[in-house]
Amino acid sequence: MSVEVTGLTVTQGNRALLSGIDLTIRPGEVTAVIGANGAGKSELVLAMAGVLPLSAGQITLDGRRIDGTGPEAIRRAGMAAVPEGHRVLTALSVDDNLRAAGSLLKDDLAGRLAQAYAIFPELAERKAQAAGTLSGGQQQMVALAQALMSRPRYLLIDEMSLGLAPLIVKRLLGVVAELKAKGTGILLIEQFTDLALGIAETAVVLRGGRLRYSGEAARLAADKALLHGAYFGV
Amino acid sequence: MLRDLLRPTPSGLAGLIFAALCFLFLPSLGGSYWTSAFTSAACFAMAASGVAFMYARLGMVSLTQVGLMGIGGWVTLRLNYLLPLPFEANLILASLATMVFGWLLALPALRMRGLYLALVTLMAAGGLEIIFATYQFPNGGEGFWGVKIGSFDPFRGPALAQTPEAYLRYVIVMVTLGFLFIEAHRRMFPGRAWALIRRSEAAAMASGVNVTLYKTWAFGIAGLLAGGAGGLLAGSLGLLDDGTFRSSESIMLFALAVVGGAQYWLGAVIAAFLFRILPALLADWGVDTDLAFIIFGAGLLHAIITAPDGIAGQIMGAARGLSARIRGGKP
Amino acid sequence: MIEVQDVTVRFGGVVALNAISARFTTPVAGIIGPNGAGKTTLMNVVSGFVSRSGGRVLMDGTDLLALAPHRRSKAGLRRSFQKEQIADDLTVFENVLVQIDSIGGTWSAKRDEVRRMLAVVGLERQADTPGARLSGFERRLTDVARCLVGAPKLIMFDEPAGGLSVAETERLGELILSIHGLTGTQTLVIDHDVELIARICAETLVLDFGRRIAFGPTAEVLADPKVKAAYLGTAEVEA
Amino acid sequence: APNCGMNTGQPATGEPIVVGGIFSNGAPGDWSSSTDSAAAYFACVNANGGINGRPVDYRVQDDQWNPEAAAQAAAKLVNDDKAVALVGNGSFIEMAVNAKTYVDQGIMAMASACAISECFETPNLVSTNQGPLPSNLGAAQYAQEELGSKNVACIGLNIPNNGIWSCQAVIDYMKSKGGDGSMALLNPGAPDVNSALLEAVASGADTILMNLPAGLALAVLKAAQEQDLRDQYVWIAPTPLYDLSVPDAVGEYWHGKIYVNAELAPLNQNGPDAQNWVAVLEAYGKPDDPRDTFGQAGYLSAQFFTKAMLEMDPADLSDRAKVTEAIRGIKGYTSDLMCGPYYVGDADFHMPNHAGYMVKIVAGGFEVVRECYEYDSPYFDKIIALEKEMGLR
Amino acid sequence: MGRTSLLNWLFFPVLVAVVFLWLGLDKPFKITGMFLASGLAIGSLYALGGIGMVVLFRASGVLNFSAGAAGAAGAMTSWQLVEWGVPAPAAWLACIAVALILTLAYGRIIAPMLAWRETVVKAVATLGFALIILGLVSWIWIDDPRSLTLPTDSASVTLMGLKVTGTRLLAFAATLLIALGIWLFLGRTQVGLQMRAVANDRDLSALLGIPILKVETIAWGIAGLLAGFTGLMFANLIRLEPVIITFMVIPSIAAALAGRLENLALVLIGGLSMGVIESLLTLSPTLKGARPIAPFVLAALVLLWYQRGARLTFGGRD
Ligand SMILES: Nc1ncnc2c1ncn2[C@@H]1O[C@H](COP(=O)(O)OP(=O)(O)OP(=O)(O)O)[C@@H](O)[C@H]1O
Ligand SMILES: Nc1ncnc2c1ncn2[C@@H]1O[C@H](COP(=O)(O)OP(=O)(O)OP(=O)(O)O)[C@@H](O)[C@H]1O
Ligand SMILES: [Mg+2]
Ligand SMILES: [Mg+2]
Repeated sequence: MSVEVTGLTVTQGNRALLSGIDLTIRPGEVTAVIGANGAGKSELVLAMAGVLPLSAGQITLDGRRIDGTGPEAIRRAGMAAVPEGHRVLTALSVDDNLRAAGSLLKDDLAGRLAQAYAIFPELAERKAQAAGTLSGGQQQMVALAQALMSRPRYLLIDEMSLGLAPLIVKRLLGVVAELKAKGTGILLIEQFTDLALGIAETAVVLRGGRLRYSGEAARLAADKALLHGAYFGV
Repeated sequence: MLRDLLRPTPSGLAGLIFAALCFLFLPSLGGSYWTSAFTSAACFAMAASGVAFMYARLGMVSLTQVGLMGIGGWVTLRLNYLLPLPFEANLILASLATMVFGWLLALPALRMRGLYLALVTLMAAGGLEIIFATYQFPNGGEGFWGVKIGSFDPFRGPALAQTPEAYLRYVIVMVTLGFLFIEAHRRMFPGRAWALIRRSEAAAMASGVNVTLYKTWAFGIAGLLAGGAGGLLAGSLGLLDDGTFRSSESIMLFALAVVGGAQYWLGAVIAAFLFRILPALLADWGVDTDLAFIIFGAGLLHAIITAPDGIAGQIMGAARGLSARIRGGKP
Repeated sequence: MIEVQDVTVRFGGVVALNAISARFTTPVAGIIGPNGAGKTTLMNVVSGFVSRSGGRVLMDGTDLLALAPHRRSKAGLRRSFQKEQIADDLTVFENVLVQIDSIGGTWSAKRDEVRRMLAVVGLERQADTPGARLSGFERRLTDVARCLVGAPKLIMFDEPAGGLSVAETERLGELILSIHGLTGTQTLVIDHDVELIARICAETLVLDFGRRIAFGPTAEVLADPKVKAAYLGTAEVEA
Repeated sequence: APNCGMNTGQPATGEPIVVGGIFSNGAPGDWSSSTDSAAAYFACVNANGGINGRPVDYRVQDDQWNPEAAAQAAAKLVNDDKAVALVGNGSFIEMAVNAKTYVDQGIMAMASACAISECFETPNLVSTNQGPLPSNLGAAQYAQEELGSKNVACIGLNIPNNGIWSCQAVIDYMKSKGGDGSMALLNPGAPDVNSALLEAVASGADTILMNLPAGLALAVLKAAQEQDLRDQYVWIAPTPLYDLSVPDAVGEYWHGKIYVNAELAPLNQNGPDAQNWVAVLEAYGKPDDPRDTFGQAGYLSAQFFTKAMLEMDPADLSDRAKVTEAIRGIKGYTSDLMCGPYYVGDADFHMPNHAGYMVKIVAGGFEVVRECYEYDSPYFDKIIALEKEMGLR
Repeated sequence: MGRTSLLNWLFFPVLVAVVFLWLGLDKPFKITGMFLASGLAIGSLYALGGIGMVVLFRASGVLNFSAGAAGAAGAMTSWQLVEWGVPAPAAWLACIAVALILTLAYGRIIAPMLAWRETVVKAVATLGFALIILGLVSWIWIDDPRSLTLPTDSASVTLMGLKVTGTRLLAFAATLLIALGIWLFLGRTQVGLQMRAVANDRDLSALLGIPILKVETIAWGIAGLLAGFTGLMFANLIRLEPVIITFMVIPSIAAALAGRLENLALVLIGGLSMGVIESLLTLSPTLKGARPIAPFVLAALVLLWYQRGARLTFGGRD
């Protein structure tokens, strides 16, 4: 029971954006992905979510191949992604954004909506507002809430805290902990390295589209030199 | 700054060589039929360069370019019968009048973007189509509309170009000037302002760009080119017919500008080729007009799907790769 | 010196800004607050992208809101956006040059100024690179360089560190701190990276639900219990 | 077997004589039946000894309803292919665009399906069909004389050299007879014909003349049927409604109520030429070549042209100037398809065909209600004067 | 775009009233009434075409220029079948089926390949498809006067001095019902919600797990049904000429713009008003020649009106 990424390679033109990435997301654990700007973290999420085609490698979810099946199928299989850049359905209201994201499951839509609004009470006040007119941070909340609406077993979050106030980030850390406790496997990309390593079991460091470190998060957090070395390649 | 303006680029040089070759050889290529077809294609290349530039530089879509050509043609004809001015003077006045019309069109456009803008211009094209169909083009008659029944008065072509062959050369020179005019803009401050407006109007304003002015300016240039093209077309036939200026033709010209490759001079040339030479070829091969429609529509779809940068983008890409290989560098 | 007086903004029924006043006097000042507090809206009022229903904004005594948006730039106002705004089809050099295109001056003076500011942000070698080929951080730096040219009086950055790594944020912070010494410009920064704000901003305005809840020296503001409750969440922040 | 040209039964093998033809096919409609019939006739001529042994190389071009293409078509035929004459042209715009070219190049165009003023009022064009103006006048005259019409509302296309030109003549005619007239104009692309019909109704007319292509006329009739206006007005139309598919398309409601002017002999008259035309199409045409008035007109133009060529000195057949001269010399050719004699002459205007039949739409076809009659209108004064001068009257 | 203010609703009624007062006041109502009723008839066709446009646009983000051509192909097929003696109801169904098949073919095969392009490019691509259909239709059926009758043609009621046939009433009622039904469908059902999501951002919708293909198939299917029905109505009420039916999409777009490609009720009001004003212009001696211009001028005016006070937004998607 896990998501296994093996030898994942993504090329665009004749440039490799990602090459030979191996990683695992286990239920109830957080895998942090760390790397400088342009290291390929966002590409990794998009590739796993089925948006970017793989040129080599494979992804399995609980033993089933999911690469090449397309974003909707991957979402249905139980893996949800929050892409970078707070993307929302701009012309739809906040409520419709969540309902659209929740239409995947048949049961208990009301319950799931209530849950999302409980995590982000800021959104509950703006149910009818068009998502495109929300503030940047509010849109990020919608994006996260959308991912939660389908009760995924695996969750990929790109730049979780981007544009969010510290208070919300703290609240989100609580939510992540709760999801972990319920057995959700999470892949977390986070600009605040310490924060990410703080809640992660495993960590991988990317540089130039390659894996530079893969192992325990705690070790990376403790050994600044190791982190620095993997991060900048010195 | 001047150096920047005159800086030769491979694509630019290729364009000038192409224009020179056209000037030298096109009129003697295939007799009267092709001379006539090339002349109208060249006029449409000029108009296509106007839509293409608005689309590539500002991301604005004009679906009324052929309608604007009609205005240029109308004014050219009107002046021809009204005043004893030389053709060139009429052409310039017609271009300027069309530019003013382009500005008027820009008024609603200033606040609209994307599809809405495109559709407002389509409405203008629809309106112009009706106006042209109702009031026709001047042919030497009395009154404001200047329409005479039964026969028409002679049209004064340019003194420099009295034969169809000379007129084709004349048009090629004019079209080249039009292309250079756009390129000069692109290389100077309007080009930079437009690029930023395309990215985001708010960012452009924050950078001190007068968005209103530059958008209006772009519409004016597109109008100017369309007006010139319409005037030249009027000059080639000596009269115009409303059938040329339907709104569907404006949509088609935009579609072909995309198919040709809006960012490149070659794109406008390809658009004009597809718009006027291809149908002439099909007709010459005896293909039924209905079948030609089908071939044309299928080709249009195919090109839009397979060549996102347009056919010119593919050609230019291939040319770059080739020249890199010849120079022995990496592709 | 920039002064905001009683600025109010409404979107339909929502009051996004409620009579905000503040007088920023330090070289670098911060604006923080929860999501949707109205920070971006405040900057949008100053730049002219949102019309206010009341209030004034003075920059060195000139009433900014009386000017058309693009004229404010000529008066010395600069800003960056939550998402960087680099034209993909212009080079780095051209992306910066746009800013001073429409003001007077000789070509060579403009060119030298753009080069100088590109050197300041560390992009002099990429001057001829098209925008499309820049990394996220380089795009951000180009945005900064654009704000620096043309002797600006006030620069506003909206979440400039969003998406930057810790090291990059540090470098950006340094760059922002150096602006005043370089051109005498005042800078306003919105960011959720409290560490960054604490490090570079001498004074900070805190908004919540469109209201000003605190304003003053950054350390004091961050220690304010109201700010802790509304923004930081409970206690301990490494200010 | 059809009767064509020299009737030798031997194929012509000499040097071909290039003859051109321009038709319109494309978005608004297909006007190729005249060139189709002309092509069939020339094929028949070529199989029967050609023109003194020389076959006619008949080349047609489609102007696609596009003025530039029309100019290109003429440029190709006249300049590149060096045609000696154009025969059978059927178009709505070609004549306006090219009238000047024909004068400049000294070539004659013997058109067959012509709808605009240029066909009849310029020096180098002559047409076998009448065009809307005489046909309108013929219909109005019949209505005025036989059906008691006093006030005719002419619903026409809002095109100066078509609708306005031809409706105005009707108004003038009605006024000259002490009646009255008005026109209601329709934009060719406009979907709504109802307003034009209502405008005609509001004008106080007692007769409605549908001076329109058949498709539009059907739309007007349909709108009138909706209003049940059939018995309140006299309904008349020029030749375009004389089409075999019309009686079915208008429906039973209108049978016996619509009077149409036919500018050539009705299809069921079965004179020798009428039969020969059908025979030619059967032997040399394509199976779907239309059997309509314009087809007849195309056949006639080709036949008259062939006749004129056969009368020429065979040595001059490739000389355009001589051919033009021969065409201008055509005088007094007759056919059972046409009421009057066909001629060309040297004038700056040509309208040889200005007499016709009147038919009524009945179930399954048309019934002739008046045989050949000459239209009487001030418009024809100068034409009649010319004919007198030429000794045709 | 935000909610529609009361002023927007009033725009058209006021305009119609102004034109009526200007041109109709000095004439007897017997005449003006006829023009009013005739305008309503043509206006309901504009609205019907416009609604078809808007439905597909809201559900897939594609402005479909080929709707008219598909309808024309359907109408011609229907005529042909009647000629061959097929019972009329089967022929009408065939009309709708042909339009449905053509539209679905485009929506399933071609549209996905263009999904990532700009809205305008997607729109003009459909013109290519329209040309293919139009070419085929005019190649198969030579140009000939034809007409298509429906049993509703013979029933009629009198309205303001004008007889109005059952077909016109049918078109009008169908327009109302379709507008209402689609409004409910998009706003109240889950598939409707998914359609709006896909139209707004296809890629993101895929990421959210929305079954894009299924949703788009339904959207294009509805569009095809509407195109078929509209084609049948146009063929009967305007004329059975493929070119005319094909290019009716352009005034239909004017009607669609009246509702900003979004608000079906405004499309309806706008389309009707355009028809009425166009018809009333017949009463003006100077403007009657150019009266078909009315939809275009009105659409441009209404867009200007809606944009009043609009502010700049950031570039990119619209
Ligand atoms: N469409 C594209 N074409 C070419 N290169 C691209 C494209 N998209 C991304 N890249 C490049 O791929 C590399 C990886 O980008 P990615 O966005 O995954 O980085 P990241 O690690 O997520 O960084 P960030 O912190 O900025 O999000 C970058 O160098 C980027 O410039
Ligand atoms: N057009 C609009 N209609 C309605 N509400 C709006 C509109 N634009 C903005 N708002 C609301 O105004 C408030 C202020 O937004 P603003 O973008 O200024 O927030 P912010 O402080 O910058 O937040 P963030 O830190 O998340 O970027 C938000 O609650 C937002 O939802
Ligand atoms: Mg990233
Ligand atoms: Mg903000």
